[in-house]
Amino acid sequence: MNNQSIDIQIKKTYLDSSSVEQFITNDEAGGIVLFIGTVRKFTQQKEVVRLEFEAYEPMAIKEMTKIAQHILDHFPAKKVAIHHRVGVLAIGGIAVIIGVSCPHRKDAFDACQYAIDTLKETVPIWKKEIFTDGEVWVAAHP
Amino acid sequence: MNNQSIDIQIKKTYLDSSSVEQFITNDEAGGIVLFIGTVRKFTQQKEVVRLEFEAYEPMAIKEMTKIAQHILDHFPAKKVAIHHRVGVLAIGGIAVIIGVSCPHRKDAFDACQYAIDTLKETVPIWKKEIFTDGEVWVAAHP
Amino acid sequence: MNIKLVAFGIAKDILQHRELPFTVQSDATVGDVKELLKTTYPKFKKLAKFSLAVEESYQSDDFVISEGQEVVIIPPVAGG
Amino acid sequence: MNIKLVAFGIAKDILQHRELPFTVQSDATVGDVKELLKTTYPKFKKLAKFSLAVEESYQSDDFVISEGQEVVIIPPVAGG
Repeated sequence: MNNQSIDIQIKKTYLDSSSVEQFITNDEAGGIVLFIGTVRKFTQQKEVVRLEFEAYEPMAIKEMTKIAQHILDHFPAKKVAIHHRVGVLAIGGIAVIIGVSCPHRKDAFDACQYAIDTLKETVPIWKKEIFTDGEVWVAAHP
Repeated sequence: MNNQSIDIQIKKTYLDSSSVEQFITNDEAGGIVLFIGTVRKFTQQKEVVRLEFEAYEPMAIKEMTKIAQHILDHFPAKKVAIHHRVGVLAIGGIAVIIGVSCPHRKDAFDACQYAIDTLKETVPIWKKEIFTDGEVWVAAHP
Repeated sequence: MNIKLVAFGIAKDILQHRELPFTVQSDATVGDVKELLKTTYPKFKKLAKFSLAVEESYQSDDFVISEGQEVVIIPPVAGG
Repeated sequence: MNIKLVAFGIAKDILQHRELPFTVQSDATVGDVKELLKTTYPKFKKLAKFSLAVEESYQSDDFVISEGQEVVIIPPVAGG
């Protein structure tokens, strides 16, 4: 989904923070905050070999667009970009990039944190962690 | 100043967020937060033509290093980079890039915000705003 | 009536299919289908939670499903 | 004794020099120099605040300055 102020993407290939930065840069925004979520080597002491992300794409795009629209409506934000990766990721791979530009920095921090917190609650994307000795769908069980 | 975990730079040429991102990316860090401060077109309704940044460089490097070291000591951070531009900047130009990587995202947001808030209070760098009808050293007067 | 289940993440592992025809009572609600899923596939009871989506939106338990509709099972999400 | 003032930002505009020799009493403290600067250049009184740095660090008002030392005037900073 794309309009002048929102850039939402689900990609099967590498995410690129410079394209996010380029989209959200704006003459009226002095503060840009980017969140980049990467695959960590360890989860609760267990060594991760790789991750697999699966998305219910049309609904994920819709929910990510809702988050971006909420930010434009409730924060003094100029532009919002949310890019999410799907498929197999190795350690260090980028799973998500969120960028928000605002006239002032505090708003950009708050809005970007709102976006990633909400994404993790509402966007239909699932993550399977593959360890050396098994695999698990993250957060599936209490 | 450079060690394995801290990258501090004052540059007379363009700042580049990809070099910051590359430095702070780390297998043990799942959350990276970048703050990018750019030159806004308007300050309090007045149109900015350009900015000039001046630094007392050796002390600025020292104070930025203190900020980075404080983050490594007080947050569960893996790496910190702070790059600051000096010289003449046009609208949209990047004045500062701060990047922090942490195992978890909340810490990365908090540490990055601490860094930019503290930089604006302690680091001996000065900013002159040049308007169409005059110029002013930012924050000099009450 | 028949509906079409679509399953992602661990729900796909439980159903062992991405898509599956499923028979429910006429005028079944989202709540009814969730109960029937738990009875038919007890592993759904062990999830932290799960939701159903119709027409690409989360639907509450009282949403009435139509004949032939696509009902997507959304186990706990974990993006980012 | 003589010290060397170094001035940045608006302090350089006030002194009209980046560096300037300055005569102060022996054993002058940072506090003494700040007062003398305000007397000699009244524009310093109008600043939101200003600090002095010696050896690349902020120094408090009771810091004693040595003959020939470089004293850097730090008007309100505005990086970022």
